[in-house]
Amino acid sequence: MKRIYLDHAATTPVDPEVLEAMLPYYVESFGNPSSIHSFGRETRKALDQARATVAKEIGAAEPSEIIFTGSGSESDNMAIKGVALSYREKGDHIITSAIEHHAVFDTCKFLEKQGFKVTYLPVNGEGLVNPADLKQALTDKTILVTIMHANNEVGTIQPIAEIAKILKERKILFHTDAVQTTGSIPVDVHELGVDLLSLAAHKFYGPKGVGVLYARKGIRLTPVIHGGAQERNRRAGTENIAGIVGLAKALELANQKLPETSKSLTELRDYLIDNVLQKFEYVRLNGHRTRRLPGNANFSFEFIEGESLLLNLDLKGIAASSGSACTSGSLEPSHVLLGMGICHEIAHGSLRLTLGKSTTKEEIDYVLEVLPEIVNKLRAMSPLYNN
Amino acid sequence: MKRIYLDHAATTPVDPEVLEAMLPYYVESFGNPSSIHSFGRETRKALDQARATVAKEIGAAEPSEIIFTGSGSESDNMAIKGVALSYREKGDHIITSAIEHHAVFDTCKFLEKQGFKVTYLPVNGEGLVNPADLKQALTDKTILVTIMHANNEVGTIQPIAEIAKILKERKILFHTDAVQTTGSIPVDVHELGVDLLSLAAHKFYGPKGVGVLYARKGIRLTPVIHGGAQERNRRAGTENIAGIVGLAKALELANQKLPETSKSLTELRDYLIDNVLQKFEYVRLNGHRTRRLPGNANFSFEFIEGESLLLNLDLKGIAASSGSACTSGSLEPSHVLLGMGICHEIAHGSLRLTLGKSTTKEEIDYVLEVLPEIVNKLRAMSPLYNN
Amino acid sequence: MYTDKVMDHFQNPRNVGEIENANGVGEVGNAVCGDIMKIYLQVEDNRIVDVKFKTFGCGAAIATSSMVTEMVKGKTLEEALEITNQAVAEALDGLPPQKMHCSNLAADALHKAIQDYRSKLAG
Ligand SMILES: Cc1ncc(COP(=O)(O)O)c(C=O)c1O
Ligand SMILES: Cc1ncc(COP(=O)(O)O)c(C=O)c1O
Ligand code: FES
Ligand code: FES
Repeated sequence: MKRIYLDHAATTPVDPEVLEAMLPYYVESFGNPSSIHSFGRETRKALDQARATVAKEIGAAEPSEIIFTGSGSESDNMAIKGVALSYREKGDHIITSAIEHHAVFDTCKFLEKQGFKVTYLPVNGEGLVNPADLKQALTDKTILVTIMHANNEVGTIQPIAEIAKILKERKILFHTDAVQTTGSIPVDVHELGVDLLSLAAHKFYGPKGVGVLYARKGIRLTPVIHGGAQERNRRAGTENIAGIVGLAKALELANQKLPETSKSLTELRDYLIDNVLQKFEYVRLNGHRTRRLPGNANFSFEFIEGESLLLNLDLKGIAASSGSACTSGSLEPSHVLLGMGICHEIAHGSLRLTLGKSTTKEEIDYVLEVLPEIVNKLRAMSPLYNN
Repeated sequence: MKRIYLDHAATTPVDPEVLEAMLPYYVESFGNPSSIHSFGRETRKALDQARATVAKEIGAAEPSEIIFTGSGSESDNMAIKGVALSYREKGDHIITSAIEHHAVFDTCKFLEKQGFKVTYLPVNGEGLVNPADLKQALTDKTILVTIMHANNEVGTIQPIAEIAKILKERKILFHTDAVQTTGSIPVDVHELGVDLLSLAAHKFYGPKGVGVLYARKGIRLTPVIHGGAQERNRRAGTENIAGIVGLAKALELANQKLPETSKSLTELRDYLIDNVLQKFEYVRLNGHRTRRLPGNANFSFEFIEGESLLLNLDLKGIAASSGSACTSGSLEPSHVLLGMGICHEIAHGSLRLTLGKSTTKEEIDYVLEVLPEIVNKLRAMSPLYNN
Repeated sequence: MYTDKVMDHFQNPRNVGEIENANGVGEVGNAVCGDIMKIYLQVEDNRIVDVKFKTFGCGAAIATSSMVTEMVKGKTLEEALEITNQAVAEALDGLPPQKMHCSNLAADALHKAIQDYRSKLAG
């Protein structure tokens, strides 16, 4: 059976060109970049180059503002804990949104246990934070605001630049989790106006296990991983050179092709959304109709449960995802959908289809072909469905 | 010029067989193991297998005791901070040694700032911790002891099992940093009697950017990286499948060949040590003569400084390392050598040669051939040398 | 890490050694921090006619010592006193930032040697 991958928000395959760039750094060029001998100088050079590339790609002022980490989650943890612990004498208040990724959300929960105060800003039905709410929430103890660039489930893109303006005036540090946006829509730290930004290679056809935290020059960051002097004393551990080279290469490639990929994905996505909304009764689109990631479509099918939908799609060769509790290992359905005011019942029936650069119209047509059958079958089985 | 790599304690090249095992997990088999569709189940299976392999190789009772991390440093941080934050209500005292790796040392320093009390046990001139000192340092507030299995600079192997016995009686958690020993000497958590153990793939011909923390079942660990439910809620972040598969494969291979590699390395090492001690005046071996890692030789050449020694060796194609301040970017020479009671002047002149599985007798002979010339030249230049 | 010029002076240091009856000797640094430099001067008619050095230290320490001896040979004492650590580093096409403070002491050693010569003269 041909398999159709529509879960690009979860992870992406490594681009063969990226893998090729990484390969020299396993067997042949393997030195520890902290070593002063020729083996070390070789990888040091690769590391410096990768850092310069990433800085340029996201519009950082200096390569030293780029910190390589082990994942998007680590970058988020480092930004939030790093600022919180370093600026505690200035204040103990952090602001975030109700629909952040768990890497931000759970870090905030942890900091609450350590005595920090956290405000979780509400979002509207389309997943948007209201900058006016943020303004109201600010206190003179606020040291950090962390709002994601775009949401991983519903794809809603937040008004980051607008929020940044408010915070710049008040000189409050601003972090954005750009794990979902990097490589998909333009990400430029200068244009966004953020002080800290997280990204992860595996979301844009780079390898898993490597991420970046951008931190504007002059920001103090208590390390999350203490130890050696790597990354200018901000993140200890022998550098994952192959991964870092892969991240830089993947980012370069993604940004090169971004305008055309973004355009064609948006078209395909809209085709999918329009058809689903037309084809089905009792279905809703989650998230904003237009302010959303090019590849993201998220629906709720009433009366059915997400996991059974996924399993049926999988049997037809279609890989998708859900905000359903059962797929996440927790008992609560997605805090994102609940945070957007969607009731439990409907949140349970959500289906996320995320398109990628290899997605074709034929694949979408196949989904549109098999989906009715599956939905009808599950609804026929549902005690909630009385048609 | 032929290059000779004698810095295996810093890092090792990836074994081609290991790389081969990793390759399917970049482009083809790339799913997120948390996804329930077929792409995810594929990598979930690889992840489970790798975990089972690692558990078996280090003698863990259950695969769930294996936590994959992004580096040896992260494993150390997680063990120490994880236990400290989870058991704070039981006590606030931690014991470590004076010659730990910075990933342990700096983590302890950080915890001191957070209000914990840390005892740094002294070591003798050969780098050995005295279990009697440990016994004396224990208080009823001691929640964790962390002593490295073998030191990365001088190779001294600590009496871990003996220490474990003392701690087991008192029910105090015991962590060992086995980053230098795994794959070089037998590492079995059961035989060592430890509760937590750190290791990193790149020290035994696996990839950089992946490590393991072993944590005995039932130990509570506050995460260092908060977020998703990966690694049973102990370490968030999409799993680095290729790296994890590589780690498991590398560990399997290293342990398979361990008895023969260890024997031949020990012979080569002794040949090197005996010849250097015989050939030079004013030279000393740092560390224990026999209780040391098979591949480790560490000398101090009086009257000369480590970096200039390294640079000269590098010009001859030999990659080595030093505990000299200048090579580490700090101003103090190695805290390990100072901690062993070696004076600054002599610590500055240290040279670490670490042999690996590809090291030949010809390579060692070449080192023995060029070393005298270099040492003589530098001594002739030295104001401290009056011969 | 190091420039070609640094590596050249490191590999082929100029003017290594001692001057037996030097009339000016200057020493800076200490073994604790890892750098000791000793400069020997032969001064005639207010002019440095010969200079030699001995150094315990890293690549940067050896290269700066060598470079300073080249820079001062034949110069008057006044001219020699104008040489700064910064000028030595520049003559080597620069040094890594972390080496600027701990190893870039050769001009200090030179100035000390000149002081030593002058105090002996006055003495
Ligand atoms: C004893 C010891 N512990 C911890 C580490 C840290 O490992 P990594 O650099 O992979 O984080 C190393 C190696 O650098 C080591 O030798
Ligand atoms: C918005 C967002 N933030 C953070 C992360 C965490 O990234 P990683 O799993 O690479 O740690 C993800 C993806 O999982 C994400 O979508
Ligand atoms: S519907 Fe069965 S666990 Fe959620
Ligand atoms: S000898 Fe240490 S910096 Fe020069």
